[in-house]
Amino acid sequence: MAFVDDLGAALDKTPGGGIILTSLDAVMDWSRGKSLWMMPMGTACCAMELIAASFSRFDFDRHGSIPRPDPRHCDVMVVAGTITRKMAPAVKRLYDQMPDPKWVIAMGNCAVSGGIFYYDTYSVIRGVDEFLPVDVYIAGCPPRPESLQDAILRLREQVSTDSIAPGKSRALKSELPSSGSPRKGERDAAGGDVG
Amino acid sequence: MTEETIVNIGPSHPSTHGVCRIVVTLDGEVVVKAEPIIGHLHRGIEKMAENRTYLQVVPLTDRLDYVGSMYANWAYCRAVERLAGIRVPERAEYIRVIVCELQRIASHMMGIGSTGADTGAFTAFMYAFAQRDHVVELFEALCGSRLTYNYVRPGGVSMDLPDGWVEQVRSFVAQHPAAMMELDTLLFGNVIARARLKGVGVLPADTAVAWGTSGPTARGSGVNWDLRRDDPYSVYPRFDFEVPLGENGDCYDRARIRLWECVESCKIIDQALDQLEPGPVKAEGLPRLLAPRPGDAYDHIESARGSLGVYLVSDGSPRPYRMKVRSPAFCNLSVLPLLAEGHTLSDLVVIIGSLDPVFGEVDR
Amino acid sequence: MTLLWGFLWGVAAVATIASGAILGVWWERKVAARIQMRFGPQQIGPFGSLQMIADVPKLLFKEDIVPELADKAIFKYAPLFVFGPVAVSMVVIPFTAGWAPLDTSVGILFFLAVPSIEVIAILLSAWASHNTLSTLGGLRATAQMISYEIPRSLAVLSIVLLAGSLRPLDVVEAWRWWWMPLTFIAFVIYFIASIAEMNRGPFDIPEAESELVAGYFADYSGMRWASFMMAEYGSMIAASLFGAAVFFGGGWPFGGALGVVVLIVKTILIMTAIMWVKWTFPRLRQDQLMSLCWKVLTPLAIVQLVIVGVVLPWL
Amino acid sequence: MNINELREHLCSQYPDLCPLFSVEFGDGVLVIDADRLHEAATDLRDLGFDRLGMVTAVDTRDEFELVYRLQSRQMHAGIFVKARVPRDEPTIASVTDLWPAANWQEREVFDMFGIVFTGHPDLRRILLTDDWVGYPLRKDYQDERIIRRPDYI
Repeated sequence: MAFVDDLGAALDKTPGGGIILTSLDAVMDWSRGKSLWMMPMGTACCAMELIAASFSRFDFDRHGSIPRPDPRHCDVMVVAGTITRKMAPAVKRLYDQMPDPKWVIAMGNCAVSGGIFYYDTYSVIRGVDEFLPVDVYIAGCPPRPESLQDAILRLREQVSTDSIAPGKSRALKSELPSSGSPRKGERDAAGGDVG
Repeated sequence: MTEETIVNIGPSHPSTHGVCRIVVTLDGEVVVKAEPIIGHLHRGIEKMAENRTYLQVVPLTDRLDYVGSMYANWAYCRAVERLAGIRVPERAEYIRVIVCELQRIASHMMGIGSTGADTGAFTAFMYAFAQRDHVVELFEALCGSRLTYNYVRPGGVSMDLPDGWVEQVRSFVAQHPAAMMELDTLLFGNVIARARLKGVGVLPADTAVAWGTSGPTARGSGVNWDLRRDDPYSVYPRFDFEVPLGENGDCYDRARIRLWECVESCKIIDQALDQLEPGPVKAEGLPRLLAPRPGDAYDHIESARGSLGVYLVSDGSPRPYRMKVRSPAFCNLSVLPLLAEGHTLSDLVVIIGSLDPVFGEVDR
Repeated sequence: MTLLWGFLWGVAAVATIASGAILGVWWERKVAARIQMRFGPQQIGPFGSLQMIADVPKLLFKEDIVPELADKAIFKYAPLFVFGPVAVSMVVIPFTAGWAPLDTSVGILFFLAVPSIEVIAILLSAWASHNTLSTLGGLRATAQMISYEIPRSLAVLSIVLLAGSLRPLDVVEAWRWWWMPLTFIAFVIYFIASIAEMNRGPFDIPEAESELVAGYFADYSGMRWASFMMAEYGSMIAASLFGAAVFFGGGWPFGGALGVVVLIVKTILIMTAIMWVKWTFPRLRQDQLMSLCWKVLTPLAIVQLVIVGVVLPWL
Repeated sequence: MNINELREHLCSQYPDLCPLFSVEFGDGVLVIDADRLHEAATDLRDLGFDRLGMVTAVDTRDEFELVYRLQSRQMHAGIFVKARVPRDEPTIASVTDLWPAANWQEREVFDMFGIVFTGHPDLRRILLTDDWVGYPLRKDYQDERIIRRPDYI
């Protein structure tokens, strides 16, 4: 990412660089949005729906989104399933192995908040956002493949506002609505819910 | 003999079917030692059950074996029914048999498909999964969920069959054996697949028994043991079906038996639909809050992976004092080090796939 | 002047392979989807044919990861040497009767020999990654690619015997339709051995997705990884072109520009067959792969040579 | 084989195990002293219980009760074997040498309850991480990471 980062910063300072930057951003955001390759981090039940999503019936290849087993080739990590304390270091490590720019989709209640395993358990991490920056949350236990499809399209919308210049973000096309489940802070404020 | 290499497979690896780490010691490409390290999905369901009422535990059992949720539901409900002395209406028993046999098809499609994927025949996986999608849609019509059904409840099932469901099941069962024949030709008829699966990971029958394996893993070795026939429960004695057995106990037999079991399941579903009579689907006079008398009970059923048992201890309160799930996948996976020894890394992957572990159930 | 021409041909070859690879990936995704009862890419361009237009810039702008423990210089430049030989080997292909980019009297030998340099680059990249799975993949690839050279060359040799020349243009010129049944075994061997040479399914054991995750390029990201993919598709295109030229008479029955079109159609048919095989067959194991090469394909190729040798005096 | 036949069969073969036999919820149960467990298990295996279905433990707050579920393919019967070990020093003989199936299951019991199986070839934690403190399924297990569920009932 170093090269692109430097390029962004340099263009930003050049007179007239803003125009180049904007067109470059447009090309990059378009290509990134249309080719979101998934790192299937399926640990539990949601993994079945994650598999179903890229198979005959739902076929995510239509959106240019294919699952790749190797983190080095992926853009978006789909955390599908419960993350336990034993598993968390591996998930973090896989996330670190992915090249920038990268995004995370928390699929299912377990990855969002711990879900049904929120109470009484000693080994479950309550939400993957405790150690990963999550971009899109999908509620459901497990969510339908269509929800994952929706999440990919939402993520595409979110990617379309990125800029390579540090600290800049292009104007939001539309304010992203919350994707079904309240964010971590809101949930805690609301007093917690059980899956 | 070359210098030994240690290769770490997992915990997130395309072939481990979930989250299992296998530390493999390799001599060149040959596995000297394979040690599975499990527990990456250990969520403490047994501990959680101690702080929930008997009814609230049912959704937890869904998440045990997420490829075949109905089985854990049923095994748990049988244990509760035994503990609380509940008599289940006959229609509910038939519905349970029908949904569990459909679940067996769904689960085996995953098992056979992943055998295909492990050997590199990804298309076979797709074909198997298409069949699974049909079953999942039937279940969705039945109880509104694609994976975690929460359908079998203590005393019966949560609701009666929806209109037209029986016909949908009949049409599914009618086309399924033909689809299985197609899959058989596609995967097991292929000369490369035969070469990859035959003679790999041979599990002798006496080892299979001693290590506590069950289900297709044991039957692939020729162990003639199926709880549906040998320790009959529910209405299974009324059905006429065969238990397919393997001869060599290799990956080929283990994987192919699943295919024949699907065909047998279709037979059972057909008979069950014929015998299905109208009636209540839930036991009469069931209290809202079950509080069985103190004691312990164990019951087991034949799940897609083997004998799935639930052991419940009650202290008279509305919550289980202790719940233990005897998970077939856990026992089946424990033979992996024996099977993998002496085979290559490529075979190791196939052997894991042929044991068909589901880590929700292995780790609980 | 020669240098300039060489440079231009190089650019043209790279551009051909790059665009061919882009279309090839799309075609593969469509063929695979068709076989697997899916649709495949749909959204960008007609039938999703411009899907790779989105994928390539994305990969270009991806972070270029060089692992801490990797041998950095080798790790960075090995992908170039994977891609280079494939591009170079394409210059000797007779695109139509009487015209090849580079007309040389040992063209067939050149085509068979140059892509083999790729194996060194693969081994280097695998070793430089400092990753056990990569190293295993690299070693598997080396064994496989070196072994399959032999049946592949022997299969082409029967055509050379019939044509009496190593010059590709002579082969195309001398080609007669009844060579097809006569060298059918040779073509099958060439087809199988070429798939093995390009590490594609059912011979994709060096990059076996379910065993080694991605094999020798497991640690490459972004454009460096893309160059491995380009090399794979490049060698698929090169092998299909060469196979169409020497086993199916190039542009036969037409010459000139129409001949090029005919050659491309034949090439696409061979490529589709390669994809068909990949998406239908399971993967072989290492030892089975070797015994297929040495116990089946090599003797068969020799038998084919003998058949051609027996027939030759009567022609 | 029903439960009465099983009792007769057991009493005829091993009369010393006979008084320990009882029936609970339709299942045969043998309650055995912890130090005699291995001996009794050997007898039961010789009787024809060739499958060890389950090994688990229950924390009764005073002691640990170990529960073994045995099954016989020839007799088509199952039986429970129960043994009690004290909480302060929970030790019992391993049955891994009789049924290898006990290997992982005893590791799991060790992991969850801290019961030590003497003679086990490889007694390590299996489900939890190696550096885990405490034994979660004990009733007095304390962990600040557990959030207790509010009592709705």
